[in-house]
Amino acid sequence: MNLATDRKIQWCPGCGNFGIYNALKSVLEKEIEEGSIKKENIVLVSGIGCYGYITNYYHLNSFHTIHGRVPPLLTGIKLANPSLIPIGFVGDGDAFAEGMSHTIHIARRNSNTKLILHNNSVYGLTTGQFTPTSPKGFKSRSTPYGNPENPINPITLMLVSQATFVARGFSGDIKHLQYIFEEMMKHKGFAFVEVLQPCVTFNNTYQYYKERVYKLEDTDYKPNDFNVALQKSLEWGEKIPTGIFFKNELPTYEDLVLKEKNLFYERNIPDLKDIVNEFV
Amino acid sequence: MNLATDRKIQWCPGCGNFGIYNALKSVLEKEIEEGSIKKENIVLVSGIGCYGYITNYYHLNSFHTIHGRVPPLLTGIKLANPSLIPIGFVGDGDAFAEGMSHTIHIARRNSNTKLILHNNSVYGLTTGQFTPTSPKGFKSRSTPYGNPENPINPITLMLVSQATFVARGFSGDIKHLQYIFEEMMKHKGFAFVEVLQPCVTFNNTYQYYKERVYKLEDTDYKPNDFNVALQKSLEWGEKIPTGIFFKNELPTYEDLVLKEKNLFYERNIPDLKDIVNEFV
Amino acid sequence: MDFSIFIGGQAGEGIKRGSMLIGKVFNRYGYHVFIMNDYGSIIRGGTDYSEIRVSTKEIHTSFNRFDYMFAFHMDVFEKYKDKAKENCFTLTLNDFPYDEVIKKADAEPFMKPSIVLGVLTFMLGIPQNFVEDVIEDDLGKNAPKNIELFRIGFEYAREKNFNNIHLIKGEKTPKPLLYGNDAIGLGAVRSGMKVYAAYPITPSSTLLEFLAKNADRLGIIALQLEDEIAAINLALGSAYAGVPSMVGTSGAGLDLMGETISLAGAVELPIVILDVQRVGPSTGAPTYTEQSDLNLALNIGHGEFPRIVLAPGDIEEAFELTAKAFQFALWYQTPVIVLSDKHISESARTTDIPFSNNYPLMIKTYDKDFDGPYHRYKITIDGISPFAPPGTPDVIVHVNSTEHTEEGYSSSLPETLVKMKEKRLLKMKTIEEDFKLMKFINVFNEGDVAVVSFGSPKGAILEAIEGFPIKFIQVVSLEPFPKEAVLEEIAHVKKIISVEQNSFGQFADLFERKIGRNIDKRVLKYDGRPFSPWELRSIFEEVLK
Amino acid sequence: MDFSIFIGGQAGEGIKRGSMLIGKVFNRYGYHVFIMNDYGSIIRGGTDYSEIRVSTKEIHTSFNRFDYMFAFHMDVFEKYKDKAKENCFTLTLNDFPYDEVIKKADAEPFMKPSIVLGVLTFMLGIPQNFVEDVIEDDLGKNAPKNIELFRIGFEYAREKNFNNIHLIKGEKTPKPLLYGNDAIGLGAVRSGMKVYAAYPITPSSTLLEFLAKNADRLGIIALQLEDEIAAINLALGSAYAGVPSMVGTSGAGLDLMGETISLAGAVELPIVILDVQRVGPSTGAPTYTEQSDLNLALNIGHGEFPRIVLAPGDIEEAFELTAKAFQFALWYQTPVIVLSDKHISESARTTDIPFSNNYPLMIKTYDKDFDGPYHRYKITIDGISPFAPPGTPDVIVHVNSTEHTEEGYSSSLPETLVKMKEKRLLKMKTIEEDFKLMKFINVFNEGDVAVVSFGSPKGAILEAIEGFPIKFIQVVSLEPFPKEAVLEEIAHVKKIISVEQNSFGQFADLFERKIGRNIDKRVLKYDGRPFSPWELRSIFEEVLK
Ligand SMILES: Cc1ncc(C[n+]2csc(CCOP(=O)(O)OP(=O)(O)O)c2C)c(N)n1
Ligand SMILES: Cc1ncc(C[n+]2csc(CCOP(=O)(O)OP(=O)(O)O)c2C)c(N)n1
Ligand code: SF4
Ligand code: SF4
Ligand SMILES: [Mg+2]
Ligand SMILES: [Mg+2]
Repeated sequence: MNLATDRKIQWCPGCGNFGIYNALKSVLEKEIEEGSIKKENIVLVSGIGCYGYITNYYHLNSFHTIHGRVPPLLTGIKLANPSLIPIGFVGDGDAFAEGMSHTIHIARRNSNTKLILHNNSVYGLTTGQFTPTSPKGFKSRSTPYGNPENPINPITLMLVSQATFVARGFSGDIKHLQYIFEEMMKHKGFAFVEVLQPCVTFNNTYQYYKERVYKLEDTDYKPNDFNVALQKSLEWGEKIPTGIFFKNELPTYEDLVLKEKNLFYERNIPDLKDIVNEFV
Repeated sequence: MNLATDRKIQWCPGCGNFGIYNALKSVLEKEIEEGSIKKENIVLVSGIGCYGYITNYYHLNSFHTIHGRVPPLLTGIKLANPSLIPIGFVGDGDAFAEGMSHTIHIARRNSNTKLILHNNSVYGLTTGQFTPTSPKGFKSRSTPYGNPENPINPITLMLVSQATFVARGFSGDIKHLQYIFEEMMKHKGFAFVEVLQPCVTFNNTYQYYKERVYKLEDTDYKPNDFNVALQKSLEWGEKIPTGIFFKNELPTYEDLVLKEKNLFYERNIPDLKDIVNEFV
Repeated sequence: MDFSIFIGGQAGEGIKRGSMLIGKVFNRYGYHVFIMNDYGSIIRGGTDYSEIRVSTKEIHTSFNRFDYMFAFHMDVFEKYKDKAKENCFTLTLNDFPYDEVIKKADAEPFMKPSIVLGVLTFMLGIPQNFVEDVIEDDLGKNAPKNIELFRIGFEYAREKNFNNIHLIKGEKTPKPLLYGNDAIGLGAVRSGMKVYAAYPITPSSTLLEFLAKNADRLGIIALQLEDEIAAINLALGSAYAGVPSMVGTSGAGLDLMGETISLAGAVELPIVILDVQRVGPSTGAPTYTEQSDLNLALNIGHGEFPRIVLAPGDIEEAFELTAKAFQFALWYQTPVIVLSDKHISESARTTDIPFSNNYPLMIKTYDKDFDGPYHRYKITIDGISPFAPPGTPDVIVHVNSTEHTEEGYSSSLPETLVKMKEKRLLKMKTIEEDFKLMKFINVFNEGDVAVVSFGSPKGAILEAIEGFPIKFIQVVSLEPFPKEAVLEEIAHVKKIISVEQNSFGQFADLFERKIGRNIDKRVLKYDGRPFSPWELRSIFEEVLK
Repeated sequence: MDFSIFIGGQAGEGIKRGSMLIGKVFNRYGYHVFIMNDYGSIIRGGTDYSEIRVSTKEIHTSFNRFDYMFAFHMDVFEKYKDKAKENCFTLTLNDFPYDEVIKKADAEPFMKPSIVLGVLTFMLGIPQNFVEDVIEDDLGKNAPKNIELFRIGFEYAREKNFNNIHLIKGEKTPKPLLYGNDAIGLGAVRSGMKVYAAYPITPSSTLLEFLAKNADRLGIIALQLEDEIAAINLALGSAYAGVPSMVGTSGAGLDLMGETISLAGAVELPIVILDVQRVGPSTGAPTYTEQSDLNLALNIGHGEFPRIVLAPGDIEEAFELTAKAFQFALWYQTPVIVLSDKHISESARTTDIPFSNNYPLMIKTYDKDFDGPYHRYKITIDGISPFAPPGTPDVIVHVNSTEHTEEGYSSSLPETLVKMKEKRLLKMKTIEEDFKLMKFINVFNEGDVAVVSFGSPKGAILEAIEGFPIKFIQVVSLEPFPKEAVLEEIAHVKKIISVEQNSFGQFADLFERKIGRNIDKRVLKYDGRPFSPWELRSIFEEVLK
């Protein structure tokens, strides 16, 4: 099983997107091979950004959509056919600038979908402007004298938005990333994974992260307490935690909304007689 | 000094908007009378919703704008002329559905403006659908069998979005609301005030809140610790805290962006010669 | 027999609900009914009214002159009293203590219309128990209190010796008395819609409510999202997964959907977009009617892609065209916009709706043997590629908003751009040719003056031309424009009058540029209130002179 | 003398920056220069190239056939080698070890163009020290390394005994070599813009970067917001507060601004909206050029309101029209859309820009004695109400997106609706009449065949008609459309050819419906690459036959 397509991958050599691509690729290949998921049921959705071309490189169903609108597409796909497994890719600009609202709303709905954040803290594709996750003071093409805004913390934000699976990985640690993606695939409900992704061209954080990241799994941290997770999420500086911050199973949006309906398979059309009679 | 206009106020009798309107009115009247602010410098901005008509009822500059877009207008006004004091009114639909993204971004920018949330947990003007602050299970016109979504908590969300003044009032307690508005007016930076606002027609929470609200100012709570505030913000149930959750002074967006420029008064037009020469 | 009843009051006084009840009584009593609701964009304190028009013959719109006026407040009466016909019966707060009666009966203000129904029942000599049965049927647990009020009204009228006639039971068999939005919803469901996504906005919200309430029995879901952009993207996700989907909104919301409409056109996915027009620009007058989004519907979304724009002229067409919109969206795999307006969507009418019609959804399905390996954007002779939803074994569906190869991979090579643009042009050509065969116009009456229009003015025009040598050509499909069909119809026509509800004459402009012939007289109305038949009639009379 | 240099490579190899450096050399050496950048929407791995066209006479666009080709990779050379002229000099990776040289010199890949410059300098016989001065001047701290590379190139060419001529110093005095986006920014600043708000999107982002970088010396602010909706609403807030404001975007972003454009029209506030068009629909081909947002610009925003749409045809006009856009926005208090495209905005040209021109911003100011108490929407004879910003003593400014009274209070009374709609119609009439006097067309040459066009094809058309009896009419204002001026110009014309860069013929359609005369031949191009003069020339030749 090789999910790669024949398209030439066009990210800059060394780009953090490769790590994300490869980690997910091997996890999906394994799961398909083992038969735990059917290849045709996976649906990849990406927005616009460097990372967005990722859907060109997997031989899997995909929807390379517009900038910022990945979350509602994911939910729409899942509602239409609950057998499908929608996995979204978003950039930090995509997720927290153009698409901020959707990212929060899909979380609080606990839509049974997965969202992978390629967080390079920069707009890669538009060649290097600051994003909502860029540090204050960050010099970028649109802030040559420094970013005046306070960055958001994706993990904290997703926690208070009630995502039921919240994790962070580092694209420089593919093994750990695979572990996180495996857990993500297992989760029922909305799963959010932030990946710290160096952009070698516009924001090369490789060394920075390498020196700071540690794994929650290497500590006695337990990802089952919201308040603890919330506090943990605020840790950012000399040490940067990666791993699973929080995990919880709750009814999904699709369960609550569909109530056992299967819109894809149940195509019978009501004859409307009853309902029409009520209008007489 | 009476800031009322000759327009007939058209909210339902008993609507919580009256409390907000009156509390702010008396605070502004007092400040204008005392000379601490100039009447012509106040600019009220409201979105679309029942509450939005509020700008018709104050004899003050106003911009009754479209649904969801109050925050960027506020920032635009403040940047253009820092003498102005922009005060925004938003509904819960306005602030957290259509305008979710802007509400978060204005907070993290610490734009030196004020935002008052009329939180009735319902779309009033469109006659009673659920909003992002409606409780799960809430029966509304668009969710006759119950709201499937988990409500957001405006205070928590504004805290993690780094608003520098975060408070909650209850429109049934005008005195306390006046106190909060007075503090809001004093704050330099982004000030967010949630007002619990019963909608007598579609979501009459008057009794509910009356039985539960208490004032942080009556306890030994100190609004100067972010972590404490964050924990406090999660309290919601038998007891509902009102008052000032958090307050902090930090450089504002306008300070950082304008760097002493005054775009309104400095209208000289550069002759461009220098800059053009660089292109030769 | 054709009379109009006015009930006016504030919001909260049950005007809309009450007019429906009264309408139901007349419907079951064998009459045609049309109900128009005039209300403000505030919850209380307004001066709302409904007109319930009742007739032995088929009626198409509200009349806007009244035979009976009931007003729970004097301001609403003052505002509209000049619309009373000469012998209009009036019963206002000045004549009758509505509030006291409600208080005494320990009833709610929104039940006031039942008092009115009592008065009317006496004055028209309708059997009391017939009406009480309707109330019983319609109001469920609220029925007893309303019947009490009904009787008070009835008794009061008897005591006061109000004029009374004996309205005999009409011959019409009762038909569904439907709001336009209900009809749209039913049309969508009838043709297979499974997902409806929206953000509340007047005058489209009642559709969301109707569908949400009936979702389970209709086998659909109807969802409110965080904004219009989320709504249309969710719907597009469902469409991609192979489930027919629709969004509904009004002008401001349509604006916000533009980027995704362009997306749908580019990725070639079916989606139906309902725009219930109201008075613009911007927030404008949200509860009043206008037809000013035509240009927008024809041009929304950047870049170039195929689209279809349909405009129903009445509630019956609202059902049918919505159903057809799904057929077109699926077959042509492109966005279809349905333009309704407040006067269609929030008015109710006794309507013959072809509920039993089938609107089979056909989509060009993928056939491995014939098509070879699956390519989402396979070039075909009609520009339409085979469709397969994700989940199909052995098929990979790459959908792509960037310009793409036939397989759906990103490419901006000049030859890819040209190829895919020409594919979409070809699809447009296919749509145009197909639409020529369908002749999307309705023609009524004959004459050498022609009235041309689209959408909700249809009703008033139909009544206004009665007995005049005027031909009425209603254009139903705005894009593609039924040029040939219109040309044929106007070949022998001497004068053309256009009628539309906006200030620019958007339809007249479209007509002129598509048909190449000038409109002789443009009738424009832009006060937010629907055309009245008599108003139009006198304009037509003038032209005929 | 008119030749074109091709430098191709991957992103990261300094193609764009290097072409600017080379352009600068020729500019200072007394030649006209035009630079066109062709690059993909990926950061690395693409096959980007720039054309630097150099000429003794004024040139208007890229030529798209090359006299010199330098390629750092073979794939980019293979892709474009058929565009080599007959005796084209080529130096590719096969002939020259670009990478090794960089490595050896311990330089960066983005400095490769300096090697090219060395080769060119030798071959054209330009004084070495002249070029080194330019490098020194242009590259600051990077200059030494680049000069080193430059010398390596020079020496290599000498060693290899490359053909060499002696290009004498040209007579033209050096002019600013500006990108279109720079010109737009300077035009905006020249006429008083103080706030620029945007969300990054190709090909408009370079304007944000240019303005952000120079904000302090220009006395402005240039901000990146969370999305296009925030950008335009922020700008509108500033406009309300009395400060001239602008937003810039491309098609997809324009879609998102529709609701606020309608708002600006309704509340009557000045705002300039720049749309730098690229290949649509949807994401399309983001780094390539197209003119497919014309219909959108003319119709975006629901409901009806006055708007102005202007399209510059080259970089000089980009400056001037942006400046004028502010004058119109402020005077008429309504949105003005400037339609640029990638070929204008991201190309550079030695341009005569009237930097010293004044574009005074006039706004109808409020005069208490004359106007009485301040009413934001006062009815006046030209539809334009006096403007006062908040902060004005004794003045209350009520701006309102719902339909409003003259004071700015919400009202949906029929008479208010009619009054305010007619106020805005009157304003449109005023704009139309004023624009008639300004004749927004440019006419070049004479002949009984006319070419009509708008926007960036101007350059290629100008070169293509040289010596032909063809009149070229460039339409500069699309809304209002300069009907009278065009009619006058085509009165004696026998044949009309339209030229535009899209697949629908949007401009041709607009022309036909405004002018009432059919276009005889529509030239459409939609492969994302700009028109070449010779390509158009042979089409025109065909028509003349
Ligand atoms: C509506 C809209 N606005 C702007 C853009 C331009 N755009 C394309 S990619 C991008 C930013 C991408 O940044 P991010 O999401 O962080 O992804 P990255 O490139 O860093 O991987 C932007 C702003 C767009 N495509 N659509
Ligand atoms: C773009 C857009 N979408 C939808 C609407 C319709 N709309 C008007 S008010 C409103 C909801 C108002 O709710 P909220 O903000 O909570 O204010 P409230 O009426 O409860 O005071 C909506 C959805 C609109 N005006 N504009
Ligand atoms: S620009 Fe940055 S994010 Fe984009 S491909 Fe290159 S390294 Fe990766
Ligand atoms: S509907 Fe609710 S929010 Fe609106 S005016 Fe009435 S009580 Fe107030
Ligand atoms: Mg990024
Ligand atoms: Mg609300």
